[in-house]
Amino acid sequence: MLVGASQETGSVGHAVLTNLLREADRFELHAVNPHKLVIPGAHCHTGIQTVPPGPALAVIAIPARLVPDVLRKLAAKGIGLAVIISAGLGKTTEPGQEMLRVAREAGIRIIGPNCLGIILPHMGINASFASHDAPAGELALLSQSGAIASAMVEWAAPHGVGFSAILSIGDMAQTGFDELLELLAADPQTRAILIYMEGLDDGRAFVKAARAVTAIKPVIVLKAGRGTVAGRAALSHTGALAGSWEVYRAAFHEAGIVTASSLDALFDAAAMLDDVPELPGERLAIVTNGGGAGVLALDAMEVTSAPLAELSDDTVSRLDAVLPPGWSRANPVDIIGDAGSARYRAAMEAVLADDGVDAVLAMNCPTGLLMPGEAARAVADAAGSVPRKKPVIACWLGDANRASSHEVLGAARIPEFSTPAQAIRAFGYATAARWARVQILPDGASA
Amino acid sequence: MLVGASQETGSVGHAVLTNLLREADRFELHAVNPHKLVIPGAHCHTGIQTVPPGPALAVIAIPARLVPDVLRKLAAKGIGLAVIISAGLGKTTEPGQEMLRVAREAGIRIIGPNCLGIILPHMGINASFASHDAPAGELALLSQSGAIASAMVEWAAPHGVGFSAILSIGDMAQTGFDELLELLAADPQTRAILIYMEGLDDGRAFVKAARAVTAIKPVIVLKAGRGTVAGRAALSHTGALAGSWEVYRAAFHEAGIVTASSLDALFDAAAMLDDVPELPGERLAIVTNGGGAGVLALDAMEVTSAPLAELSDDTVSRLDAVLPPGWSRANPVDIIGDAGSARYRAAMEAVLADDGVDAVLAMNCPTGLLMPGEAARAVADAAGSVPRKKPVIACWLGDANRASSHEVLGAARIPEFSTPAQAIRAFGYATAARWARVQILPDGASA
Amino acid sequence: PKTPEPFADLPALGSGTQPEWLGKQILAKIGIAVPEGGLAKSADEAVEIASKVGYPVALKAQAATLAHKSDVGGVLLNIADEAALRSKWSELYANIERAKPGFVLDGALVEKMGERGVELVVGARRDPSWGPVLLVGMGGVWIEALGDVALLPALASEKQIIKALNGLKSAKLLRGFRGSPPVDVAAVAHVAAQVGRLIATTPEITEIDVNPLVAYGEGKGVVALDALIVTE
Amino acid sequence: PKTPEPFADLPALGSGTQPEWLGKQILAKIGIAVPEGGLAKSADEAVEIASKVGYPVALKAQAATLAHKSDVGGVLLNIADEAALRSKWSELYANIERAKPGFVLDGALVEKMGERGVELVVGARRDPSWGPVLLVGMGGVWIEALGDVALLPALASEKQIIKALNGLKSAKLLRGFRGSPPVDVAAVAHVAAQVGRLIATTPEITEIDVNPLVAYGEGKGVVALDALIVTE
Ligand SMILES: CC(C)(COP(=O)(O)OP(=O)(O)OC[C@H]1O[C@@H](n2cnc3c(N)ncnc32)[C@H](O)[C@@H]1OP(=O)(O)O)[C@@H](O)C(=O)NCCC(=O)NCCS
Ligand SMILES: CC(C)(COP(=O)(O)OP(=O)(O)OC[C@H]1O[C@@H](n2cnc3c(N)ncnc32)[C@H](O)[C@@H]1OP(=O)(O)O)[C@@H](O)C(=O)NCCC(=O)NCCS
Ligand SMILES: [Ca+2]
Ligand SMILES: [Ca+2]
Repeated sequence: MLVGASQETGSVGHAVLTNLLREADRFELHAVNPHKLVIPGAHCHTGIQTVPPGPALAVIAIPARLVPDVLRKLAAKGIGLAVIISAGLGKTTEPGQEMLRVAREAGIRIIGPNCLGIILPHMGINASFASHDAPAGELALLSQSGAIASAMVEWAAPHGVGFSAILSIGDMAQTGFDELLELLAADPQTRAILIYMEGLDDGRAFVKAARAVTAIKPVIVLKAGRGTVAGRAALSHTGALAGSWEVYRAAFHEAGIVTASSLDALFDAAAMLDDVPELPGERLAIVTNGGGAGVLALDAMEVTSAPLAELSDDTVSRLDAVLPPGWSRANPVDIIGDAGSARYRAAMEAVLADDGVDAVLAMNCPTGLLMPGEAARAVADAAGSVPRKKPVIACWLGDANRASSHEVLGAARIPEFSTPAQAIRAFGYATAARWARVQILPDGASA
Repeated sequence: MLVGASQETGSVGHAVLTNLLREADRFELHAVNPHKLVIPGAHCHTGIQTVPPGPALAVIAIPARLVPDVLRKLAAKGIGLAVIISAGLGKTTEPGQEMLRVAREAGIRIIGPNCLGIILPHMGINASFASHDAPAGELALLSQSGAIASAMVEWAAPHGVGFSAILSIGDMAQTGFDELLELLAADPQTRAILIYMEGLDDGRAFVKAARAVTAIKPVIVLKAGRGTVAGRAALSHTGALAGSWEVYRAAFHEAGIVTASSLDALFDAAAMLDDVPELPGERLAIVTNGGGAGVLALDAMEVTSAPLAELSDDTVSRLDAVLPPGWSRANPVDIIGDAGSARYRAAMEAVLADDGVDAVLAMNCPTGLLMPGEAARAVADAAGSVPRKKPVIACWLGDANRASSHEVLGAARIPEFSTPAQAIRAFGYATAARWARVQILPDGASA
Repeated sequence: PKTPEPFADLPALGSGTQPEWLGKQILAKIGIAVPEGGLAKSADEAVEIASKVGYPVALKAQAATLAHKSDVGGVLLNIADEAALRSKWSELYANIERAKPGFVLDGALVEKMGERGVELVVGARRDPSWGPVLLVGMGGVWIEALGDVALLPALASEKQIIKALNGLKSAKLLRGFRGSPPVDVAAVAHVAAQVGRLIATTPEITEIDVNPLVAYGEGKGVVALDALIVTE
Repeated sequence: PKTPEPFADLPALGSGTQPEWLGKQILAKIGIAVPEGGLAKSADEAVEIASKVGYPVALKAQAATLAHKSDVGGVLLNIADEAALRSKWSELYANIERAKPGFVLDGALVEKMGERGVELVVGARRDPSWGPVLLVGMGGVWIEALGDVALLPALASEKQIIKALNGLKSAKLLRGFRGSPPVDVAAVAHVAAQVGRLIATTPEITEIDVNPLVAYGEGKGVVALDALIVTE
């Protein structure tokens, strides 16, 4: 049910309505507005009274002062969950306090207020005013900023990344990270969780909830507002720790949560986890048709703790047979700029077969000799030829280049990046998530 | 003239030929191959002998052992510059030494060998086997790796970045960075220079040449192979400094060259310098329709030295008049998620008019309320309404979002980025280039 | 894990900042080594203590409200014998009187001078949002110059604390650097764990600072050279 | 800028690693302060030097091929009087004999003990690709633990060197930290500039290391506690 549905383009109520209508054949959509609307695909009501009992979820996009009264009416209909988009319902405001009181009495769970809404792609529900729809997939996003959630939605589709849930949690008046993390932990459609966080009221509760999740699913957080210089605030005899980045970092570490350093980094982590939620190990082999790209990947590896795989003698001999003489004979494997499909595939297969290799980064530098789509095909075929325990990561340099390989790699669930640093950073997050889980399990001695 | 032109698709000679043919109406193209070829748009020859005197440039893509003899014949035709794509002509090889001898005797300048070729977009010359053409513009690229040059070409077009020259310099058997830097310094079409470097033989000569350039044009370098841990190698009593990243860093600093930390960073710098080769100052104002994006920009600013502009009381009053009550009343200026075109434009104009502001970062988070193209239009109009001394930088979050604004922003020469960290990093490079120049000029006491 | 038992038999604490000597009594009570010595109220008492612990000694002015003692000449080190001690006793009181006319001291702490070692810091705070938090890091001027610290939950295990210490930027210095033996990291971790337990189980304590904590070679332990405890 | 004049009247240098005493003679010649003292070939000579410079003194075994003297007991510090000096002289020779039987020393350097200060390092190398390069950084164990150094062209101006010093990670320590006065950065820069000029104008020198260079408060200068010069 949408309270505040509107047909005025450019209004929030209209944007939410449009998003909800897109797949309204999959559920019953009731649109409430004091004026008599006619909306194909929705049941229109001039008041909540006439909505038949049944809807589990209400989305509210009306002026703040009207929200408490509407909540009261929703309670009468047995609504269990209300997503409140409206702003102006802060904890210190009158309508904000009234809203909480009504919700408490009626047993309604509130998401928001002051949020973008929620998107549950597997159920066809887009109860938000995001400008695009989110593809279905296995990542969940919890965001304290509607703008960042919306940016993530925009970014996802062209990058072949899909979601199980996008939850814009706004002011968190009632439902916070901890509760939603528990929900997502139990959700079988969610394999990894991304968080955009600005601040927490109850740090301990968050850590407790997060520890339970990270033991079974990777959680990556982007914390905004890290300005406070490390340690300084924590050391001053007066300053509370609450706002200091150091204390968040320590908490994330304790909870087994991996920290992304920027939105770019969160995007990279998302692209990786979308296809490779779990790594079997950390020894990375690199296969590249450009030496320079290989060196840049090594430079980027300086900052991850992941070790470069060492190729077995056997693998080196196998590669000797398929590569031109004078190749590097070590990891990174430079298959030389004039490599064609066959050489790509043969080299990838040899490296993937090595027991000392846990994952392979396949890189392609554009040349006028081999279509990047063909290189992608060769890499995807090689990846498909081994049991799918060894993740392959693709770095197709240059955007035009990547776009043309997108379909092949996406279908093979090979995560794609367009620079060495992005690919290595993403791999680093996957290894960090793996470590976080390993660490959180054996040592239960901490609070 | 192309020696080794070929019609066999997938061969280097064919790729170069295809690139050269694209604008062959702008010059006379002679294609040499022992077999009799028929190529519309080119004059075909079975030997160099029949090529009429005149061509200034020869591109060579034939097996290494044949190169010296071809050079000798080119000398007879009065060729001054040979771009040698062929590999296998290293300093220690027989044909490599012979090549140098012939070139020296005949007074031929060699670019390469073992390179991708060169592209001079303003002259319509693409004498390379890159997979795409490079748009004309004002950036020059010197690359020691053909693969990276080629990736840069791919990346450039969709990002609205153009080049005055792309020079893949390969083994640098004869012509090194120093000579080419001097050339580019004098080239009026080049306003900024990008370098991808793997290593140098003569560091001092490079520094000397670079100092002369950086005094007039920004130079940004990406140095690959920075593995050697800082200081360590430099301190050991045995190790030469040559390979150490520390010594390169010191040299770049001395030469007024700005260092990019990754290929991503070089791309960001390129996008910035393409439209804004020079900053009038460093005080940055931020206008955003999403608070979260503003906070992330501030987080990113922690690592640049650029100061956040302080808005004058006047500007704050002007903004009071156009923004909803409760806006931040300080930089970053959060114009709130429901901002329309008019509010964007009014806020941008007010901030641009502030004397305490040197540059403005305009950010747009996607919402279902305002088309990103409209926001771009408003920002471009505001930028156009002030004397073009104050650069505007755009950060349009989400790729779909950015793509839709690309045309408007590109036409207004507003550099575009898709995340706060990218935009701030790019601004940081521009300020660093500005500082490098300021520093290099007054203090002439150094070597 | 469940909160451990509070420490038994701790000295009673007043409200606010505790003087160093009392802070050290509490540390000693929970098994953290402090320099041998005690609080003297007169030069005679000081000489008595010094003759027990042995020269050279340090002399440190004591009062709960006296912050930054060394800035006002309230810390005198390396006192070699009784004569020197008596003269330094007067000097100390004169220094305080000059810097803060009329200020009344509890007395002065007389302590045996310790050996040089690696300086670390261990601290704990009670935070409104995060609860008790433990801090370990490099001490001395480095802690502020480099901010080289790690935060942990107050009830972190000694194993976790060792891991945090090994993750410090200057962890190399703990591993036996340039001929000096590896630092007794286990002893540092034990002190930190005790400090964590102290704040977690003593609700009236809001802050603990052990800075510097001087650490010696493996098996040689650590000594808390200064101690600050703040209560509600 | 053009290369400056070479320094005049430098002592002649043999080939290879130069002993510390000779390195220090050269530093002194180009205006870099070294501890007062000199090379003694016998205990009597040592006593004579010590009585001139004043006790306490340091005693350091000398030979061009003796690297890492302190590892073999070749450095004895804080010697208080003549008796102690004579006994330490024998101890020093015994230490070397034990560690390297049959090894012949040039003698031992007798030097007045200096005051504590902030330890820095100044070095220079001649590199095949880059030519002479100058290095300044924090000294002591920190230089290796943190690698906190900056490289400069050998003929960098003192202004440039000061900027490089201020850009070090631990530059805070140079600015007068926690009550200690700001370090005499100008004096450090002067030493570095002289070292740079020395390598740039003396083709046979391939390497210079001044480590530690001890720096005092502003206007109080610096002293080179150790010096290593290597020639072709
Ligand atoms: C919720 C909000 C968008 C409503 O603003 P608005 O659209 O200007 O308000 P309106 O008064 O036009 O009300 C919205 C619609 O609800 C309808 N409405 C009003 N009261 C209603 C009620 N009790 N039941 C149902 N509908 C009602 C209105 O008629 C209107 O529809 P219409 O335009 O078709 O007539 C606004 O108050 C707000 O909070 N904006 C900020 C949202 C935000 O930024 N959230 C955080 C993002 S991260
Ligand atoms: C230069 C190079 C590409 C040639 O390889 P190739 O195409 O296998 O060699 P070919 O023998 O087929 O010669 C190339 C063409 O030149 C022609 N040719 C040979 N000798 C010639 C001569 N003296 N004059 C003119 N053309 C000649 C050949 O006939 C052939 O054309 P065709 O295929 O139409 O008959 C190869 O030797 C090489 O160096 N490859 C590496 C390039 C590289 O990686 N550079 C660095 C990138 S960053
Ligand atoms: Ca994917
Ligand atoms: Ca552009």
